[in-house]
Amino acid sequence: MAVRTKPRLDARKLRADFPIFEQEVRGKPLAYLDSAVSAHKPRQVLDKLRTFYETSYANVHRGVYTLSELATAEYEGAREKVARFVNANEARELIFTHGATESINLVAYAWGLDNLGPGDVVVVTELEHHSNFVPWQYIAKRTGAAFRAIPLDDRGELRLDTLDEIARSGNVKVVANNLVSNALGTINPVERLGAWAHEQGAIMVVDAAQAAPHHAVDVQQLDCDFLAFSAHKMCGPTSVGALWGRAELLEAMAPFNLGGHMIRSVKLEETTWGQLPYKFEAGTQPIAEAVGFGAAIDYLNDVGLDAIEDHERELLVYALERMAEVPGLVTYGPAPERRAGIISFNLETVHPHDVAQILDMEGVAIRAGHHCCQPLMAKLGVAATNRASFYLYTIPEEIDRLVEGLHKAQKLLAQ
Amino acid sequence: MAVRTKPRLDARKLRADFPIFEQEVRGKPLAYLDSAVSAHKPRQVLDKLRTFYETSYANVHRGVYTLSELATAEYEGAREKVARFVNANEARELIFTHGATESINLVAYAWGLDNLGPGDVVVVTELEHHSNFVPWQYIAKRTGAAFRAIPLDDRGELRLDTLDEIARSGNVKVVANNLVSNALGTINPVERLGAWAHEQGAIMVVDAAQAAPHHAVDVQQLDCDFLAFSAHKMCGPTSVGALWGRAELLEAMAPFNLGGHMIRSVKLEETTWGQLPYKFEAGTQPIAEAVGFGAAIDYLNDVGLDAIEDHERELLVYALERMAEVPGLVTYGPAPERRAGIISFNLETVHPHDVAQILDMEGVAIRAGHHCCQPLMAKLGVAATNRASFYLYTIPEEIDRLVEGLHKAQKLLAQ
Amino acid sequence: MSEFDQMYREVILDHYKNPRGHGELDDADAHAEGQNPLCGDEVSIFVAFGEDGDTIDEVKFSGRGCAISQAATSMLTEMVKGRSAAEVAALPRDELLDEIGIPLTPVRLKCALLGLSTLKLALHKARGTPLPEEWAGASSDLELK
Amino acid sequence: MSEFDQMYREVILDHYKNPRGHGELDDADAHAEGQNPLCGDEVSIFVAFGEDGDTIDEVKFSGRGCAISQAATSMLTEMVKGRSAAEVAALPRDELLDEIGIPLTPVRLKCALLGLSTLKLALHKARGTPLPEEWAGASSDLELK
Ligand SMILES: Cc1ncc(COP(=O)(O)O)c(C=O)c1O
Ligand SMILES: Cc1ncc(COP(=O)(O)O)c(C=O)c1O
Repeated sequence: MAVRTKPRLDARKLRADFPIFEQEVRGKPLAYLDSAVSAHKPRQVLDKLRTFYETSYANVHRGVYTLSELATAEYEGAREKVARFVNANEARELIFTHGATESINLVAYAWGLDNLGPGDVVVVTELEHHSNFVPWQYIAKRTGAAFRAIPLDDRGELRLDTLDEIARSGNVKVVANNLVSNALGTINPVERLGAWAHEQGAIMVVDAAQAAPHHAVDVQQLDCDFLAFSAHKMCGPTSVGALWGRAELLEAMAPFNLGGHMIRSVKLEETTWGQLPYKFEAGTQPIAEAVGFGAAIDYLNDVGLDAIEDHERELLVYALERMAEVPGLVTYGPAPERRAGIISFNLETVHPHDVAQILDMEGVAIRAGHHCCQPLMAKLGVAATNRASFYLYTIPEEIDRLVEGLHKAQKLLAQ
Repeated sequence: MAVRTKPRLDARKLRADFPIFEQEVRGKPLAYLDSAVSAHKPRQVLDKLRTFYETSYANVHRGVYTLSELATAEYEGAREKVARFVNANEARELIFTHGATESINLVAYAWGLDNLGPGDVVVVTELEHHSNFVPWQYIAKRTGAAFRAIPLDDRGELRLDTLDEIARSGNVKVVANNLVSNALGTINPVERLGAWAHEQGAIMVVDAAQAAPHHAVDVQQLDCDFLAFSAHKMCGPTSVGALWGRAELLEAMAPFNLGGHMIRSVKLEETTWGQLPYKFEAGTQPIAEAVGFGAAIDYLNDVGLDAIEDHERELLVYALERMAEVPGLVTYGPAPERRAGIISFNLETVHPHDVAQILDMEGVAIRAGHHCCQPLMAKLGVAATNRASFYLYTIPEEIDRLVEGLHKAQKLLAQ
Repeated sequence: MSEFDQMYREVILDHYKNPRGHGELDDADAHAEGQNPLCGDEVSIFVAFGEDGDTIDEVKFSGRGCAISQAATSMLTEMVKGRSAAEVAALPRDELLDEIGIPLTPVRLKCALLGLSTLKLALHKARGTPLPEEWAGASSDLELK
Repeated sequence: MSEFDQMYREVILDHYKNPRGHGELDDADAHAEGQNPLCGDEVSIFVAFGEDGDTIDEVKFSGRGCAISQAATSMLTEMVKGRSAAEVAALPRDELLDEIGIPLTPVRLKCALLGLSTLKLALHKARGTPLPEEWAGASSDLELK
């Protein structure tokens, strides 16, 4: 057997897999620094999508005929890949959804409506994306449960010292947290929160939308109960994502969406549910999208998750260093060791929209806004931040162009 | 202006747009007679998907930068196409969902949870697809409302004579019906049911999953309140569909999925909802899929919905005639005038699985099963039927091959 | 041999057209009903034990189904007669599949195994033993009556 | 002229850096707050009417926003002073957009129109008239306080 040295990735080479970089934006090569919101797609994934539609497409699990068998095999093959990617015990614990948001709503509705009530407490954090905040707030309200958010301190860190008080305030039934913050890049102490959740008899729901694309996720090791993520952030198609859940919990739960394919028997008097994972996949599934998701997983596995993580960390360190040169620039978030390749920042007295606009004129795409994290913005005392985020195809030159653009914005608009 | 003669379609020519027909199945050309479950995709749609990912992909509504603006324009452009396709008053009444099933669940949950209770009656029909049956049954149960199904007579026709009795049994709040039955092809008297629903003060929910691909649908003319359909049955991608709803109703409703993008402001104490249609599009939307849906609408409009309908009716008449030659063959469903291009049938003493299997060996793909219509199957007194269904690319030779295969199945397996 | 002849080979057709063990037992020692949710097919299995309360003395089935499921169940009744309930409750599915001897896609596999899973369910119910892991998935497809 | 210079042309930068009408009015006859949910920007508009109760005598704004929204709101205050409330409540948005005079993408359009929609909201509230159809969509973006 060959000895494997620590794998590194060659971003410049990988970049050639991504057709989007072949075009220019406003006459300049595209510097795409918004991968946290969505990643671009390699040819391998686009080819798979196309070939699937051209040669193997049919509805799955429904036909006796060859095409349907082919499609089903592809779809279920993708399920196995995605399940293995997060180290699930069994493929039937892996439910295809339309994205992380839907995955979380599934748990909030299907588990929450039947298991929450007055006296119960649902706990999120002030660092959550709205998609792991609002569903819980909403279902808590519908069921009469209390809704609490673990506060952040001034540096944007979770105040775990508040846990005891929260535990005393009622029966903690749900703890929901993102593994990586999309706004600050923080890698959160999910295992610790999970252990606390289990002490309280609560379920631990992990939003891995921002983690799964960037480092290896292992549901056994996290010891969580549910885990949600989206394909589009990991080089896969839009409109597909996954929910991993413990089989016992999934089996005991009511379904979420109802309809074709998730039933065992339908009668006017009573309907009974199908087995896992179909019970949670009502209607025609995201068939081609799941197949594309599988191809994206293959792609990421080929590159290597560890290599991706290392690459992003190098870029992060470099970017933080270079950005420190820009006068009046403030960055938010933790030290690089505890952080994914995401930098939120503001230029003093220059509005993020203007920063992003000026950068766009240079062909540099970053995001400006609240990043679906209004509670965090309130804590930071800002309406919005700029955010640059990196992925496997990001090269240092893109960071150089970001920094140049920031100087320009500074010069033009700072008051 | 040129005088337009009644448009006809040339199925043989259109067929060349569909790469799936370039391959053989089991050494024979593919005869795909299962379009009611899902349609194949023309090159125009596949090209659009690919080009979009390669040149204009980004998350929508979120970025100030060029790619995001491009993607948003494509996505919203698709919304306008789909809205116009069903003659919506305004594009904001058209919500992109992940399919007809989710569209119906959205209404059942978001409208139903707040507007249904004991004493209320939710009315479906015995002819519904599970996707327009089970969500209503489930939400009725959760809210304490009664659940009723308009029964079918022996010929599979809705027994509208039962409406008075149903109206007397409580406050009818919802009437849900499919415009075209996926199992029998019946074109249902939706306008009539809608008028009755409105007399009762109920909302009329139309499942157009099977209608939209095959004939022109006009929400103004149908005078319904909600209309659900899926792209994948109309030459579009999987994982996207639409819900059209009256703006007043949508505005007054709670949201369904919660998360990023559907909010106005998120605070620990309270969250407020964004405007239509975003309020109902939580999380990252089915971006590329919606764009592909738009391309599919363009394709169908180019061919012409009336031409599609006429073509299917011709095939239907031909197929019914030819199938009458097969000994022991029973067909279900109404006369061709009131029927889409769908034929459910059984061969006496030969099980549908065996029929479909034997046909598959001849390269002919039909469906065998309960078609997600167990209540109807119970009424017909069968466990399953065979179903052949047609679309714009179907040619008479495929029907000839179907009939040959049926003779073969008959010979081999009839007892 | 064509794929066609392979799938509907003589012995399958024979079992389908002349099913062995077709019928019901009034005083069955073990009984279960199974359903294939894809096509709505149903099968009922009835078992009578010998004096030792373990040997399968008689096994009958009724219900409706495709040629594959009917033939497979018919073959199954021949296979298990005279064997111990404990043994049959743990019967490897390949033993039945080898007997059937035709290539089966995943969908058709469900048809072929409907009888066997229902039989196992009946035996486990009668003996009060839990269903083995291997059948956990399949069993939830079965209507437990 | 480069796209860049076009977008941030002199007059925009001038209004941004030296906003006219910046401030608040204590006894405003009309007042509203608006928010752009995309970036969380907020603007408050204050209007004082003349003795006829219709002429806009004074208009002020406060809040935070990008250069486009700040400059647009600043220009707006200059545009509407001395005009009748009824007229401004129905002001075609193109009148403001022409004044701004730069190409705007849909996202930036929201920035540019935030001040105007908030002003209209304030006027309609003060006059007790319903918001015109055209603003139905936009208005639901505004926090009604
Ligand atoms: C009449 C009818 N309603 C609803 C559906 C559900 O559509 P989907 O599976 O795309 O959600 C279908 C298709 O399966 C259908 O034929
Ligand atoms: C941390 C986090 N959670 C949840 C989501 C929601 O994911 P999606 O929009 O794909 O449903 C996102 C991405 O927007 C995210 O970054």
